[in-house]
Amino acid sequence: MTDDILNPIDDQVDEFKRAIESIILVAHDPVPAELLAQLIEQPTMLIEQWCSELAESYSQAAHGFELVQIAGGYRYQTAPDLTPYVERFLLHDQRARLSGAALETLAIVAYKQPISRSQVAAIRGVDPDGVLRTLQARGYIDETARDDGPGQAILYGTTTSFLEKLGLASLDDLPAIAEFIPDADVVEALEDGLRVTPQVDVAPREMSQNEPGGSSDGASWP
Amino acid sequence: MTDDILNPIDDQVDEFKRAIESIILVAHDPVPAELLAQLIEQPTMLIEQWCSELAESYSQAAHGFELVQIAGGYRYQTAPDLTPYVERFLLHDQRARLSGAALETLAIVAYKQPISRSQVAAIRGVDPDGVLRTLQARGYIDETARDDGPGQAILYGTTTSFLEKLGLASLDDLPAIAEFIPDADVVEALEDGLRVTPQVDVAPREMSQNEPGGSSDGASWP
Amino acid sequence: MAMNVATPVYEGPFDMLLQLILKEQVDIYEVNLSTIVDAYLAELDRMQELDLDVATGFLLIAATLIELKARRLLPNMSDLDLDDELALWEERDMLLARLLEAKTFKDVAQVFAQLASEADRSFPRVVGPDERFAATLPDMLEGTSVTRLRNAAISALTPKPIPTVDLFHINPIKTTVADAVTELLDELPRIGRITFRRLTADLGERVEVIIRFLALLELFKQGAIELDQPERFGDIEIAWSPDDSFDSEAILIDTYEG
Repeated sequence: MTDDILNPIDDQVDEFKRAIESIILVAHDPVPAELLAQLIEQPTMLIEQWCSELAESYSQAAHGFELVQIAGGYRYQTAPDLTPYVERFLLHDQRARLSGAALETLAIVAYKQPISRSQVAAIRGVDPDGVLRTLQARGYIDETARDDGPGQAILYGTTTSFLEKLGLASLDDLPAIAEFIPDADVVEALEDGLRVTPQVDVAPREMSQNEPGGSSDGASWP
Repeated sequence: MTDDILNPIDDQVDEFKRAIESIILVAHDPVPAELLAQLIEQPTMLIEQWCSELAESYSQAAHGFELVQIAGGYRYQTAPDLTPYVERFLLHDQRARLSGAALETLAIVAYKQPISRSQVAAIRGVDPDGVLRTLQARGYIDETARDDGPGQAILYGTTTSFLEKLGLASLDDLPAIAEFIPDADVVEALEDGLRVTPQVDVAPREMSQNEPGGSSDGASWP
Repeated sequence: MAMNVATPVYEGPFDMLLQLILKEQVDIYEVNLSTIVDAYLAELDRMQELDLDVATGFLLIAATLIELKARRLLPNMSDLDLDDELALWEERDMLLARLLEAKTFKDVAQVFAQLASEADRSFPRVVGPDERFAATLPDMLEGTSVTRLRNAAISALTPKPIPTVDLFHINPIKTTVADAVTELLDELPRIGRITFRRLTADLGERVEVIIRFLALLELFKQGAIELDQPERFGDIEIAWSPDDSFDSEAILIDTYEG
């Protein structure tokens, strides 16, 4: 097929194919052949060949997953005929409910957009990657811009679908929170890792939830 | 192996095994056998058998991924020998390394759960609040109960994330604590270090050292 | 997260004691006790919640150590009451058991570290369903009101106090057991007799009271004072009554040098 001199020996080929499998297994997005070539240090052409050999072997073995080439890369996905099982599982999945962490992250993006993942991380104090990915997969947030700075970080914002789900006409309809939250410089000081004393007490959640009709705007606030 | 009447026919078995593969492929967390049994409508025992057959077939075919039983469920993960490739791909490994203090505290909670912070303090001889908070933030321990006593102290236990972190299928897989009881020489060293009885002729130490055989143990004791 | 306040070498007094005995192969006679006792007191002071059980436990261990050491320093133990002797043996056994327990979990921790590093070699797939299933996924926002979102924003954006680096409340330990011994050696000969409650009445800090108590124990073991507690949990009576052999210079050296 290809020039014999270029071909790695069999043992190595086995390892390279296993490496391809491992990388694609953990990847959240389809992995381009060029990236695999770079990581494994083999020609793109060989990578492509190995990937189709792998795909072929999965289909021969009639596995419940397949290796497909999609959106400029390779990924594992479930076989089309098994969709009913997958859907049944997804309806059972605990992750279907919006966790407290996910709600907070969504709220941060909603009120602070456009915002980068590192800014979200600084506010929440934990790595937000998983949650951001889930919110994006659900179509509540999306990458809306790039930071001008050197890293050109991705900036996130909420989507129109988010507004629809919450019954809002526009972002301007989000209830104001500025009055309840310490000044930006205080928040910044916190992000820098300094200890600051909270200047405002947040009303206990139960209280505001019990308020009939959510008389949202600071009835209980001085 | 099992009663033939209970066993589904071969074609169906193939489909069930493919369904198992597809469900585990899309899951975020290890999928318990019971949940698979419920979704696929087959006995848990058969699910477990099929899962081990699948795991076996992957390892036979020397794939770059494996199916493992961990934290009470099944999940796909990369083969351990391929770590360098996966790390190269993921760039920043966000998994946290645990400090010695965190590991010790985790060990105490794992074997003594449910346990209160003051019981942890008593064993480690240090204030455990900071470490407990970190372990809880990382999701390795959680508040699992309240003490019945007057203070109603919070009791901590380990989580499924803890099992995943250590690669254990369940708490039963923890090594028996009896294996860790210190050796006789450690006990002896500690006993010696904490001797109540002085060596005979304590005061001039040079003398007792000169004494042949050092009649050490409790000469003055009945 | 700043949490490891302890020195890099020892993770608290227990660890210090364990390492000294096991690694350095020293016995209580050679161990610098005031360092260990001070480490206990520092740990007590660092506690963010007053926990009587833990405090008492620490105190008991510190006292046992001092008693053990004092006993070893005193050549004339024949005049000691058998009950006292047995009590000391019992306390020592308790301490030994706790050190063994601490050592057990230290060893377990090493196995945990090994298990974790083996488990870390494999990476789990946490990708989730692909976009083909987006429509199947239940709407996570169902039932979420704008008010809930606003409350979540307020809670997320409000700076939280970070309890572990609460520098405003850390009181450095001002006195040590050695200082307290010096003070008492000055005060007690003048006062003669006093109760523990009165002696510590003007001390505001719990730790200072504990230090005084440990200093008294030290003086008692050195034969400088007599202690009496007529009732269980009652007030302790202290009387200055130095033995013939009592040497205030020696005791100072001992408490300092350990």
